[in-house]
Amino acid sequence: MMKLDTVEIATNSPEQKQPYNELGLKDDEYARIKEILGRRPTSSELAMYSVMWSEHCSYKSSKIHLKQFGEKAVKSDALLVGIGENAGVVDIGQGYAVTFKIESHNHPSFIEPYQGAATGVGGIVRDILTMGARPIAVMDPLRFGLADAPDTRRVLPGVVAGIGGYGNCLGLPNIGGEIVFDETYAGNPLVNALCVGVMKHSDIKLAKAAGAGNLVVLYGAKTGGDGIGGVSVLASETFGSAGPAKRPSVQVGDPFAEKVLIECSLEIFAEDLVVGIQDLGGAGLSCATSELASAGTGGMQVYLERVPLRDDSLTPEEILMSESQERMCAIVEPTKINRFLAICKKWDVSATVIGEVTDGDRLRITWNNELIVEVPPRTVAHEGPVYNRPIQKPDYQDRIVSEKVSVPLPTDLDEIRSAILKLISSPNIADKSWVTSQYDKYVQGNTVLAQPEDSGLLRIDEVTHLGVAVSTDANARWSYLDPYEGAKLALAESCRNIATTGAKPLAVTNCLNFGSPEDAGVMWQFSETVRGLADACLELGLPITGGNVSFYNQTGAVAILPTPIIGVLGVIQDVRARTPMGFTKAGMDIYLLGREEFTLTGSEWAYLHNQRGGAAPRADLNHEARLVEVLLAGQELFNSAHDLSMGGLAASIVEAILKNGVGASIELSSTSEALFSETPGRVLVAIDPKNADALAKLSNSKTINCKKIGVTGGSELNINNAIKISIADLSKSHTEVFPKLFGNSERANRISA
Amino acid sequence: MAKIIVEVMLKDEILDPQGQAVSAAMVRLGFNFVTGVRQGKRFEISTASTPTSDQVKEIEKAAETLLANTVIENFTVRVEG
Amino acid sequence: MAKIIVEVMLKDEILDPQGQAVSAAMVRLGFNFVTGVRQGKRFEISTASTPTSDQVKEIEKAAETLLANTVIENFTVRVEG
Amino acid sequence: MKIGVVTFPGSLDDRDAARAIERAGGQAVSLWHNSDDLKEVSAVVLPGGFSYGDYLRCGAIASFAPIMQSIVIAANHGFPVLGICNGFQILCESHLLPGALTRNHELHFLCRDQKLRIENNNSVWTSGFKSNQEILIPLKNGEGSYQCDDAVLATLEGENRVIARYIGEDPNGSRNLIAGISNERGNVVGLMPHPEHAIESLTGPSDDGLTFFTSILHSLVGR
Ligand SMILES: Nc1ncnc2c1ncn2[C@@H]1O[C@H](COP(=O)(O)OP(=O)(O)O)[C@@H](O)[C@H]1O
Ligand SMILES: [Mg+2]
Repeated sequence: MMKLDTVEIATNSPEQKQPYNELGLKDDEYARIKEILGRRPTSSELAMYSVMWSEHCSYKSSKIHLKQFGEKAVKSDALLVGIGENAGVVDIGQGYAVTFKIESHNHPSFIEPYQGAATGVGGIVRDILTMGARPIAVMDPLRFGLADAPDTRRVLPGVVAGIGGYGNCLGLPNIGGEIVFDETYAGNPLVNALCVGVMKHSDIKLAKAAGAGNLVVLYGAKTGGDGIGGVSVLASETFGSAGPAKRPSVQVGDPFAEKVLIECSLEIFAEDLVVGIQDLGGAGLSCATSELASAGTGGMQVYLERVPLRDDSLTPEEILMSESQERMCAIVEPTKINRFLAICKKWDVSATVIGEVTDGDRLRITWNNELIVEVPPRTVAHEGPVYNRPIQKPDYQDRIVSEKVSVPLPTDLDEIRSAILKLISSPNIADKSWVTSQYDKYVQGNTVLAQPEDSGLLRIDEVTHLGVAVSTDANARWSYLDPYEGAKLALAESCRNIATTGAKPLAVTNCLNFGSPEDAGVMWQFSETVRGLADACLELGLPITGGNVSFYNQTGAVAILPTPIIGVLGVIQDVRARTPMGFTKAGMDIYLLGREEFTLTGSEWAYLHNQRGGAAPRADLNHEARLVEVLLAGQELFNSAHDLSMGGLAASIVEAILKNGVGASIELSSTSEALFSETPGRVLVAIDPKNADALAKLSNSKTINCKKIGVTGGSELNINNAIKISIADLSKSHTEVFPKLFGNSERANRISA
Repeated sequence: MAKIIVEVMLKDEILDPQGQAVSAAMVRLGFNFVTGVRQGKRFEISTASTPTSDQVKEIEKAAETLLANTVIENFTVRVEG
Repeated sequence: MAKIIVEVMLKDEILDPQGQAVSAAMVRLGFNFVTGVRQGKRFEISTASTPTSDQVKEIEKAAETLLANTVIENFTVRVEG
Repeated sequence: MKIGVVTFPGSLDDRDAARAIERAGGQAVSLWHNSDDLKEVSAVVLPGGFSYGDYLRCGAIASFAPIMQSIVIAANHGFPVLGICNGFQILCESHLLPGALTRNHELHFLCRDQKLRIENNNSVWTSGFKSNQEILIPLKNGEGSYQCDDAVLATLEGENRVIARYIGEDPNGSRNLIAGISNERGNVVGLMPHPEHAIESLTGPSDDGLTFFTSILHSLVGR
């Protein structure tokens, strides 16, 4: 075993070589650590700095761009806790606060789909819990390589089983998500997970270690060798570099332990027993101790040998870096520690006092009385390197944008008929219930809307019927053509999805998935995306409450499509007034609200013809805001409402028909254009004919186009009385795709119980 | 009839929540001498006739690709009975 | 260190969908000589010192009451290693 | 009328079950797994969830909890018990009900709105249903396939102890499409689908599930 490297030894052996490169630190970063400390770091300090200064934890490439979210932001009274804490918190009225956030677990999910996805859910749920909130739902925006690629058959079923396996066991309803296929995600699937939590204003908790003499308590699972180097190796550098020998780089989740941890923590919060709290996620104890300490005065003493271990052979460095799941770190006043420990005991959760808050500004960690870490914690947690990476528009950009989209549009009746069936059986559009039926959407008894609705909608208060809606959206094809507009369009779509169900958009979170930041073209995509999102939030008057950046989603020179996943949270005063997506009964008039241009760029129809070029549509946020107003003001007029997005009118109307098996007859001129165009900013609504005047007046007053296209009823989709497709045929094409592709994937089940 | 047995266990360094839960339950039920439990899988594979050594080799391949997830699990293959 | 091994398999007359799925997958993957697969559980139970025969008896009790559900499963207990 | 809802570590639908009891007009009393105190409730619901993570077999570890020892004794004297999903699994593991629940035949967790036919409306938990009434309530589980040997099956069918049966596409491979059964005396009922998630059409596919809870309250009052 290696000799313990103490502060004293480090001071006296400045010449000793250290493996900082292997740990992912660059020469100048190592030099800076030496400068901060006035000596070489001990091996434990080096471990801490290396994980905390990794891209994943330090945001070193993204920081200077993300600043815009704060700078441009509108002042919002709704924002109770903003960017920087574990998750932002928004006021939804009646004394309630809601917190929500998305996080990525992309790389781990490629290596081990089940556990990668499972621990992704576990991690974001702990973030939400850490704010003092009860987690109330999850969502899972996903991206995979081509649906029929062999590796997708390995990755997708495993990811889905992992998300379900973990989320179901926690008792969190899954209320929505996305599944999109594109070959650029083949070696880089995106597994983003969103969690929503609710609390009373007074319950908000912060990650802060204040008050000398207060105790540092580690509670939850024991610490093992899981994911050591996981942060720096898995999340920051391109694949291939191996972690330390014999240490699993894969973390295994224990959802039962997390469920108990949640209930135990909520009971602890209810009795007001903590001063500060932090979950252990990426970078484990290194992160938790340095962040807690730097949010206080900086002083903290940790006795590392007290950390309960699952594997006795772990070294202090490894204990500091371990990413074992289902652990939390709390700061507790000495007078409250007994009650704290008693609640842990009730839930059979192990809890250990591993240190205390001290005067001074140093985080000191000892190992059997030997000092192995003595650092200013802010330098670990917040003062990592900041890069202003080179940015350059890729040379292919102008070329692809200038490409003319020329796809064959079907003309005769039979062609249109089969084009519709082809479109709705494209894996991107096809029915996702093979996936979503593996997720519990009912647990907790407050799910008002869930997949396949436009947004998930939850009841918050059973007496007043207050509720929230959440939607996640991205359109990577548009982002690829124009990342600035793409980000705006994604935000607009997400807001529209919220308003479509009857809720008012209130706050935004995001998960920005990109290739390597060391590629100037990727950095251009990234910076344009951030600029677009910040501008769009400003224009729509919405605060960004937090988010996550995932870089290095890249195989060799091929980066994924720029994929900013935007999550919007909305509020609905009375959940009983929500608008569902499906036609509910015959005899309703069907209207199309919104923009009337013709756009095939980036559409599913173009994609099915291998065309990815063209000029992306421009977001018209003023129009989007007016459309949202129509949707909200007209809520009681709408029998159903469904957003138009991927697949255009063809996809939307089929989904509205299939939801409850209520057919429709519509009249279209330029039929193919009308069916397959993907112009943003449109919604399909059904109203009682007696409300026609009211709708016309409302949309007029907001200058939103409003055009009647047909009526509901019958057992088919009838277009111009010429093309007729029975509900049975629509249903078959739409629903048979996923079972055929993924129905026999035993591998996904290997690991689940 | 002889069968091929494949046993799949989580690698030692990998967390085994199932084994942990069983172990805790056993201690609660009074089996205090138990210090740990690991839970794995056991496959009994039947073949039409007594397995040949080639077939056992094939099953080793199957174990590696299908029955075990070698990222986190080890396996053994043997003929029994 | 010796361990107590408990193997639990579904009774023959009980449907084993996991085993069936594995069997079907193996045949699809070209292992045509496989005629059937049953999937069960394997527990490795560690004890502080070499298990005594009394302890093995106790584990038999544990297997009967906890580790196996004798309504649908059979089990075996043995010391290994 | 007090009805207990047991919380095991890993229980998930305990609050939903309590809500359903209150909605039906009863008083829900929370019972803790680690205590043998039934707190003078008149009936008990074992809720859905993943008790102890369901890591060994669903319901296996929970069946040894102190509260279960009290429930087994009481149930053998006619005390009404409803086990929903994980609760059903616990009842089988406790041998209050015969048979076992095993992995769904498709091997996936399955959450969907499920049609059932109430086959027996003589039990205290189903007396409010019309005979052969068809209902729609959520089904959500990974191990919901009811299995037992032929003799047990014959007894269950012969004694009219199948409480509810799946209609339409077989969700999980249960023998005779069994969704729920009762013990000989009819006081203990296990049901795989979730009536507590169908007490109002706002948050469930229907309000059909409420009848299980009004049934028990009426039965108790009528005693
Ligand atoms: N991975 C997933 N998890 C949960 N729900 C999903 C998932 N993928 C898709 N859904 C749901 O299916 C429905 C349709 O998805 P999508 O077509 O992407 O909607 P939209 O076009 O409104 O973004 C939505 O309700 C969405 O929430
Ligand atoms: Mg939508």
